[in-house]
Amino acid sequence: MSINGKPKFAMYWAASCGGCEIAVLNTHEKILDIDTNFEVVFWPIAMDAKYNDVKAMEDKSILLTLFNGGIRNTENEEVANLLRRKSQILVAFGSCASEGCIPGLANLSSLSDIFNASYQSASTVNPDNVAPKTSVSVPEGEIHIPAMFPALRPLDQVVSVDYYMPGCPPESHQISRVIDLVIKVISKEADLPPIGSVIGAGESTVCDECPRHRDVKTIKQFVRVQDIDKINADLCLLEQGIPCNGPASRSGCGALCPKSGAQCIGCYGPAEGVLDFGARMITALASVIESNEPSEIERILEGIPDPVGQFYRFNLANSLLRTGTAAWRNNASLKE
Amino acid sequence: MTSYLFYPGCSMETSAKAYYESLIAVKKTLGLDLVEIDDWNCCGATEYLGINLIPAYALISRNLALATQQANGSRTVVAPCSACYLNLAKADHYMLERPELGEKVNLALQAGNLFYKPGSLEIRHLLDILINDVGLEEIKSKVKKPLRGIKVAPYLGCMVPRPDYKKRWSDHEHPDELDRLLSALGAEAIDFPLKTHCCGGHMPQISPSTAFELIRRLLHGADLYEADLLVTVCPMCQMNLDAFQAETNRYFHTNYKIPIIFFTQLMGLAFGEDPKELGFGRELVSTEFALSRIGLEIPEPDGSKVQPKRAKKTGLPMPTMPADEEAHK
Amino acid sequence: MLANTAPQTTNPLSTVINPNLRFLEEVSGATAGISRLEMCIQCGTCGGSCPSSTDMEYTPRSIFAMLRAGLREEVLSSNTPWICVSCYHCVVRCPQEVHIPDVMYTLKSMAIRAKLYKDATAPDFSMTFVDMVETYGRSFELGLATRHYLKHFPLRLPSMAPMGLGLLSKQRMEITPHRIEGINQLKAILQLAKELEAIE
Amino acid sequence: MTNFTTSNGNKERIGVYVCHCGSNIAGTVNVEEVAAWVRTELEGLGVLISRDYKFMCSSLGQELIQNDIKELGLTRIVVGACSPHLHEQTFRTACRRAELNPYLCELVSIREQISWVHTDKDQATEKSKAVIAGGVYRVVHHQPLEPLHVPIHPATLVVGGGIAGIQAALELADAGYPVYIVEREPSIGGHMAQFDKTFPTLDCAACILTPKMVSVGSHPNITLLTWSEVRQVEGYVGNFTVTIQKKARYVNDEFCTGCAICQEKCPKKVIDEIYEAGLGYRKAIYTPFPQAVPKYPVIDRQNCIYFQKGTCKACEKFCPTNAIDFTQEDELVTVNVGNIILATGYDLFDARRVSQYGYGRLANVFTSLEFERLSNAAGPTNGDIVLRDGVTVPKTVGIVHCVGSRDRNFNNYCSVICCMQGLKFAHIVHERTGATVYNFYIDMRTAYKAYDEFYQRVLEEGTLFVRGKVAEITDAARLPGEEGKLIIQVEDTLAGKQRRIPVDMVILSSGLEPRSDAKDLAKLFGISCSADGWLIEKHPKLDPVATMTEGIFIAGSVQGPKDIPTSVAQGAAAAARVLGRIQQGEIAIEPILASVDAEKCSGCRICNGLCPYNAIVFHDDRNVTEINPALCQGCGTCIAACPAGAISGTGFSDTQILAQIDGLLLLNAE
Amino acid sequence: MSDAFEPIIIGFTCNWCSYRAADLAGTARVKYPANIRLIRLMCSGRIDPTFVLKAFASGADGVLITGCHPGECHYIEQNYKALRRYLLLKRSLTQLGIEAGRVKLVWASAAEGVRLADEITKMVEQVKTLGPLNWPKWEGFFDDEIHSLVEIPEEVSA
Ligand SMILES: Cc1cc2nc3c(=O)[nH]c(=O)nc-3n(C[C@H](O)[C@H](O)[C@H](O)COP(=O)(O)OP(=O)(O)OC[C@H]3O[C@@H](n4cnc5c(N)ncnc54)[C@H](O)[C@@H]3O)c2cc1C
Ligand SMILES: Cc1cc2nc3c(=O)[nH]c(=O)nc-3n(C[C@H](O)[C@H](O)[C@H](O)COP(=O)(O)OP(=O)(O)OC[C@H]3O[C@@H](n4cnc5c(N)ncnc54)[C@H](O)[C@@H]3O)c2cc1C
Ligand code: SF4
Ligand code: SF4
Ligand code: SF4
Ligand code: SF4
Ligand code: SF4
Ligand code: SF4
Ligand code: SF4
Ligand code: SF4
Repeated sequence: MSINGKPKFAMYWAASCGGCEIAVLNTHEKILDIDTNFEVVFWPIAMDAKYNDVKAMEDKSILLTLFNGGIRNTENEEVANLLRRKSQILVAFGSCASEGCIPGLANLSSLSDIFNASYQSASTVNPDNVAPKTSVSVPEGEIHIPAMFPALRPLDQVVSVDYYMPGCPPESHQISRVIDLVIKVISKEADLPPIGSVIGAGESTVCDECPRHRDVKTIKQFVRVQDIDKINADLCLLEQGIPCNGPASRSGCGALCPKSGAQCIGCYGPAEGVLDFGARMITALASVIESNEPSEIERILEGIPDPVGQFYRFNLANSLLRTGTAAWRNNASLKE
Repeated sequence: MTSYLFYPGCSMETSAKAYYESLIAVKKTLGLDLVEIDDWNCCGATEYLGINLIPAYALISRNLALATQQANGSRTVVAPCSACYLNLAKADHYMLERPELGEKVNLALQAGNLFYKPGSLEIRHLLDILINDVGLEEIKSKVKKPLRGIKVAPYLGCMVPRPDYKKRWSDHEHPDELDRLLSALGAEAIDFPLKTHCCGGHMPQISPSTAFELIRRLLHGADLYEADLLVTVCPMCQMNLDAFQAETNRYFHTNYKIPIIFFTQLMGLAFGEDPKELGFGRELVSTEFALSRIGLEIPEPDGSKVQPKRAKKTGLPMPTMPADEEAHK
Repeated sequence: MLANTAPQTTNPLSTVINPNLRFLEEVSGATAGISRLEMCIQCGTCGGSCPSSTDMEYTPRSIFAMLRAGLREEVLSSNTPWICVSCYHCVVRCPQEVHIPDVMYTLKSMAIRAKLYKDATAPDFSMTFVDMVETYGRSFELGLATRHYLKHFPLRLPSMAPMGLGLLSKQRMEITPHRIEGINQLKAILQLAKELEAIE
Repeated sequence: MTNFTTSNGNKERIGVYVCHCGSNIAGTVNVEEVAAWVRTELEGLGVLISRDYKFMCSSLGQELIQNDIKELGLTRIVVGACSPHLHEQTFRTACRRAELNPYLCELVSIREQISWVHTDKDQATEKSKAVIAGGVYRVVHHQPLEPLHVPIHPATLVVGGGIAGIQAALELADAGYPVYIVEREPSIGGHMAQFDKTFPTLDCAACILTPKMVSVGSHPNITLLTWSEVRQVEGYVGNFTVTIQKKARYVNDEFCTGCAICQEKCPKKVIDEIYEAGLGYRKAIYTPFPQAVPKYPVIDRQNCIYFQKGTCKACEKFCPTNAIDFTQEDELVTVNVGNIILATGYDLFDARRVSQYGYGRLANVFTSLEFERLSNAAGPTNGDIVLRDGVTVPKTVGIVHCVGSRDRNFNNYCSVICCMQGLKFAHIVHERTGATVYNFYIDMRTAYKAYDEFYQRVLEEGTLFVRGKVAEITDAARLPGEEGKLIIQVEDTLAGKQRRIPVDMVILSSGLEPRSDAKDLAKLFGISCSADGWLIEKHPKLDPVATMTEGIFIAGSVQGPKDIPTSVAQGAAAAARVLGRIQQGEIAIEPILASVDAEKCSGCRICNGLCPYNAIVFHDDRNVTEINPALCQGCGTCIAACPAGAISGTGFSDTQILAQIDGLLLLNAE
Repeated sequence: MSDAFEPIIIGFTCNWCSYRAADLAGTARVKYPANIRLIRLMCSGRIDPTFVLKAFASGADGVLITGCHPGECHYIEQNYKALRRYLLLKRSLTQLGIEAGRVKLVWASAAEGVRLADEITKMVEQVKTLGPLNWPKWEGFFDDEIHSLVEIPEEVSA
């Protein structure tokens, strides 16, 4: 155990944007509670630590690990396995670790597409066609760089996860609540929720927290929020034709987006018990389209030019299909 | 000013010059902007279709392809000739209905570096534009010399109201568009039962007896209804009833003298244009007598010319027609 | 197949006994749009509506019955399609939405190919017209009329002269044809179209 | 965020029974192999026993299941046999006998959907394994359910007082049960009341209809609500609450004696578009016809001079009993009924739409209903068949069949009655005027008893038949002898020639069309219309008067074009179906229902507009949605639409279906 | 992969029309390929895109959705909701790379056994030409053996 007897805390950042780490810092003075109550043993963004240090720890010696980011390469996978071994409580922290999030949208493309886009497209200045390799020989010897997987996986598709904390990133007030909870558990004032639970979020959907007025829904037209002249400030956005993901998204954020006039894009993930977030939104929005004419319905659907982006923005990697065909077809052919 | 792509068709330059001239004269007044399709070709009339399918449709579609290139915002092609209108509309319709046809035609068009996407243009007849885009109110407001005193048989012929792929006309058999236009000009439009019957088409060249009979029916009808004048929207109708009237008379030993002119010519008169500018005089059956009726200042007290009410009768009521219902609103 | 084993016969009824039962499909397939020919219920609306059916050897309806019976020669040699004036009365009234005039066009082109028409007036007229169009890109009425009337109605010429003159003097006929600029482009298109038509 | 898993361990004890159905199944499926495979491969899911048997539905087969349930303590049953539509009830009942909840049994079809439609034995056997695996995966998630029992209110509502509605009402009332008739017009009678004679027997319509109308008017069990319309229908089979709008008649029926003085004195003449088919007049205060039931007149507000201009009241002045009451107002009445019969009939096709026939333009073109009135002794001409001028008797008459029917430009279907009706007219014209009569037809449709005999009779009378659909009717004379006539242009298809036949009068046998408001009616009562607009019966052959909505029946020409004999038969049949219900006292309905988990519902209101039965209600105060189980028919649409997954359904839950998918694909999952 | 690819198609039917059509095909002994496996729902309105995705994810090569004809739904108009969902689902599936030919919506009345059989046959043929969907078995998919091969794609470094 630790020198001062404080439980150990770790936080790690795999394939993600870093927003989750900022969110933790954004808890302001709450961050001090972590320092007061925990010994931070591993947190690459905040302290200097080496993988070997962690490897050297005893198994299960870390009490709480907040793991953010999805598993995109061999390094992510290795650290996920390592932290799982060393931690008592492993939390998939934020949307990427829980369900793949934006990095998971890359599962619509094959690796070569991804590399081409990164190193070859007009947005990249790369006159010499430099591209990363898994290994490079330098005078000092061979350097290895982690290899990419054909698709991104959320954390629980690689190791078992104890709790999920959704949000892109999780809202600071929710992080604070979770920290409070863990502290209470340590001091035996509270019990841990059942393994596999979602923590730091609500049980209902964003609509539940959304103050906008709703009527029976019928949709004659979908529009982008930026294409509307004047948004009715009090009326449900969906009823104004703006495809809002609030109805299927887990509550917890306090309906941040619709409150400020933008549609919910679903960063808190699917509501409790929902198997496939995208499917639920597809069925819900399509059901209330006001037309029985195939051609008219198609016309209305033109208002959703990118259905997968609309409905699977955060959860493609955790959806029933988990990828688009591009991601695996390409690699399957490589295999042959 | 809305701009339209204009497909004149071969006869506007020759046999139907009067149509062309009068159209030029009235389009100013109506503020119509007609942009002629560059280097258009013949639509094949009813002849090409009976010889080769793909070439016929390729011939027609070259015009559509040229029109798209020139489109420049406007999607509407206007044709003043019924046969041209129908051929263009039909090519568009069938290439949509049977995509294989569209594909083959486009393959052929490739030989000329052209392409036409079926359904991308709207093909409309000139009369449709005047009634539905310009509008009768607008036309009425431009009338300087109402054509009071002349009885006109509105005559559309076949290919404008039929088959009417886009359901633009009030009826296939008895459309009232031309009647309403004539009334707006102040003329008396008789309820001409043969208004969409056939003028004989190309039959004068193929089976003259057939053609003469069809021409005779129309002349007889117009005569029976005491029309001073037939008014048409189609070069072929005008040609058949005008140029072949004498031959028909000879064939049947009749002596009809019923002039037939284009509706645009009457519009021009009502707008106060000079008859010379309107192509008058090009017809073979003289309009002199008919026109003298308008020339005459008919001294008539206001209101004397009201339509007689349906005779107050002991008989049985007639069913009301949708048009009546409209009038009652 | 029965057809193969059936003995050759000189029986005049042989065409009836051994008809070309795929004829209807053939005609339908060669027609622009979807012909719906097989849907005809023989109601006679077309024949009743047709302004020129009294001059036809068979009414359009009869033609469709004969098509169904596979009487290829009789159909293609009849004057019916040539007498059709394309008035479209039948097609808007037909209760089964059969594309009658378009079928007539198909029959004309098949008759020309099979050289089965009896009277050459109409086919000649069409072909002369098409010739003009293919050469100039526009129709040329004077050339057409002279060529056509000289060949088919020489006797009508005297009585037509005043009309012709009238049209000329009123400048309703051009003495010289108008040729479009893109005539070579048009020719190339039509050439390819003809090849495509031939493939089938 | 875990993926769905199907197995719930070995908690359940499942029995699987595979039927040979003689050789029906066993001929194509290796049933022994299937049963053995299930036993070994699905043991992990709790399959305890798996048997095959010659005839599972036989009493021996059922006993086999019952014994296994009792002896082995089975908790779930899967039977692989014929279609659930055939024997689901059989096996459920067997389970109930063995004291197992019947809904814990799943029947999968390996006959209709495998052995009868496939030929390759290996493929059929593999597929049988798959669908039975689907059944086993699914049955694990079944819940014990109980059917719902609904008591049946003994009263019945009949909407529409034509001959079909009259017949239905009388059957029910005679059996001793209360009936309400709602009729939109001032009198019952429907179309039949307009006719003079009826084919094929040529009975006088009034003679056979009036007595029935009188019985309706005086029947102690019948409440007649004419000049009324249904506005709202709530509730469900056994207990509907119906709100009816009784339009103000402005005549007090307690005082009115039906003496008709008011109608005589009323100065306002109106063309009667309904009863006289536009061919005659009525007054602003009127009963449609002298034998009307009820006998009290109504004032038609739109045409009454007093209502429009403020003065007149002639009727009031002359009424001997002071029955006129200008202060009456529309009234809403509510009735409770157990069943509803819809018998609202048809509309005549509007012949103006076939413009080449000139109806409305050419004076002497008449519609069939106009002709009925013209030939009716009580009609506007007292039965004289004359032209529109009111005096000239026609010398030639043309009767045109199939107007607006059998025509893709209008209605595709055959209107059934119009051939016979055209023949009837030919006979009447011939008999009364001696005129030459032509009938123009495509096919002569005289099916049913004594109909073709009638055709023979009309042939014998000398009517001229021309086989050909009339192309056009015109007054444009072309040939000598045509002037002043109507010319019927037609191809005589038997002669192969076009003909022009000049006549004095044309009668158009217009087709029958669904009522213009049929779709609204269907919506109001929660049933459906075919694409043509006729109300849809439950089964076109075997259940022609029931609908897919429990407790709602249809009768007469509201279901499709029909003659009087069939309309009457349907009226009686609908009444018989209702009587059966009433006598049972209650009805069991499948407990397949949707319900909302209020905890999960966020009140997004996506589902609110989706239920055609208005079973979904939103509670504004609590911001949640609820489903009324009495109204829900269990279609599952709302379940599939709820984005929050807050709605669940019995019988077809998500878990059941997802598990079944896994089962079906089990064989391919390796 | 064997030459004779036999696709598996999951078909959803409604209780009133299309399931009865399937029954009728049986009673009429109409033959169609054994590749289809039907699931009975009460109504096509019960169709949840989740079911379709689940079928694909669990190994189906195609999904057939059936219901009563428009205007003839047993539940009045719920088949239109199926139609709306189908159209949006299909757009989404195409974006995910699942060919449009793998999902199909067919209306079949209880009387249209032959037609349903015909549609099934056509669908099976169509999916055969599309080949197996081969959705990856997620577990083995990330084996070392595979991803060691997935280094930098050729065309990038070239
Ligand atoms: C010209 C003609 C001649 C015919 N001759 C014969 C014949 O000789 N022999 C024969 O067997 N058949 C004949 N028929 C067919 C016959 O008319 C029908 O079979 C019969 O009338 C059908 O009766 P019904 O009760 O179903 O409908 P209808 O007679 O149409 O009665 C329906 C009733 O419902 C009422 N109603 C409608 N909507 C509502 C509503 N929303 N609320 C309340 N009430 C409503 C109507 O006012 C009407 O009273 C003929 C038909 C026509 C058109
Ligand atoms: C070839 C053919 C094909 C048909 N196809 C169709 C179709 O596709 N669709 C359709 O709608 N209709 C069809 N029909 C019509 C259909 O058969 C009848 O409408 C229907 O069967 C009539 O049923 P039913 O009960 O009145 O008479 P039946 O089916 O004749 O039944 C009468 C029963 O009474 C019994 N019986 C007779 N006399 C006595 C007695 N004295 N004592 C005791 N029992 C007795 C008989 O044995 C029999 O079982 C078809 C008819 C034929 C001939
Ligand atoms: S705006 Fe969005 S979150 Fe708010 S009620 Fe509407 S759908 Fe729900
Ligand atoms: S409203 Fe939606 S997108 Fe916005 S923060 Fe909340 S869950 Fe995320
Ligand atoms: S009108 Fe139509 S259905 Fe009638 S005979 Fe002619 S083609 Fe056939
Ligand atoms: S289009 Fe031809 S066949 Fe048809 S009615 Fe006119 S002339 Fe006769
Ligand atoms: S309201 Fe009066 S006048 Fe009229 S029928 Fe009744 S009692 Fe007679
Ligand atoms: S019953 Fe006779 S007239 Fe009426 S639609 Fe049928 S065939 Fe035509
Ligand atoms: S769709 Fe679901 S969450 Fe929305 S109101 Fe209905 S039951 Fe509630
Ligand atoms: S399951 Fe169907 S019937 Fe029941 S409430 Fe939902 S939508 Fe209505």
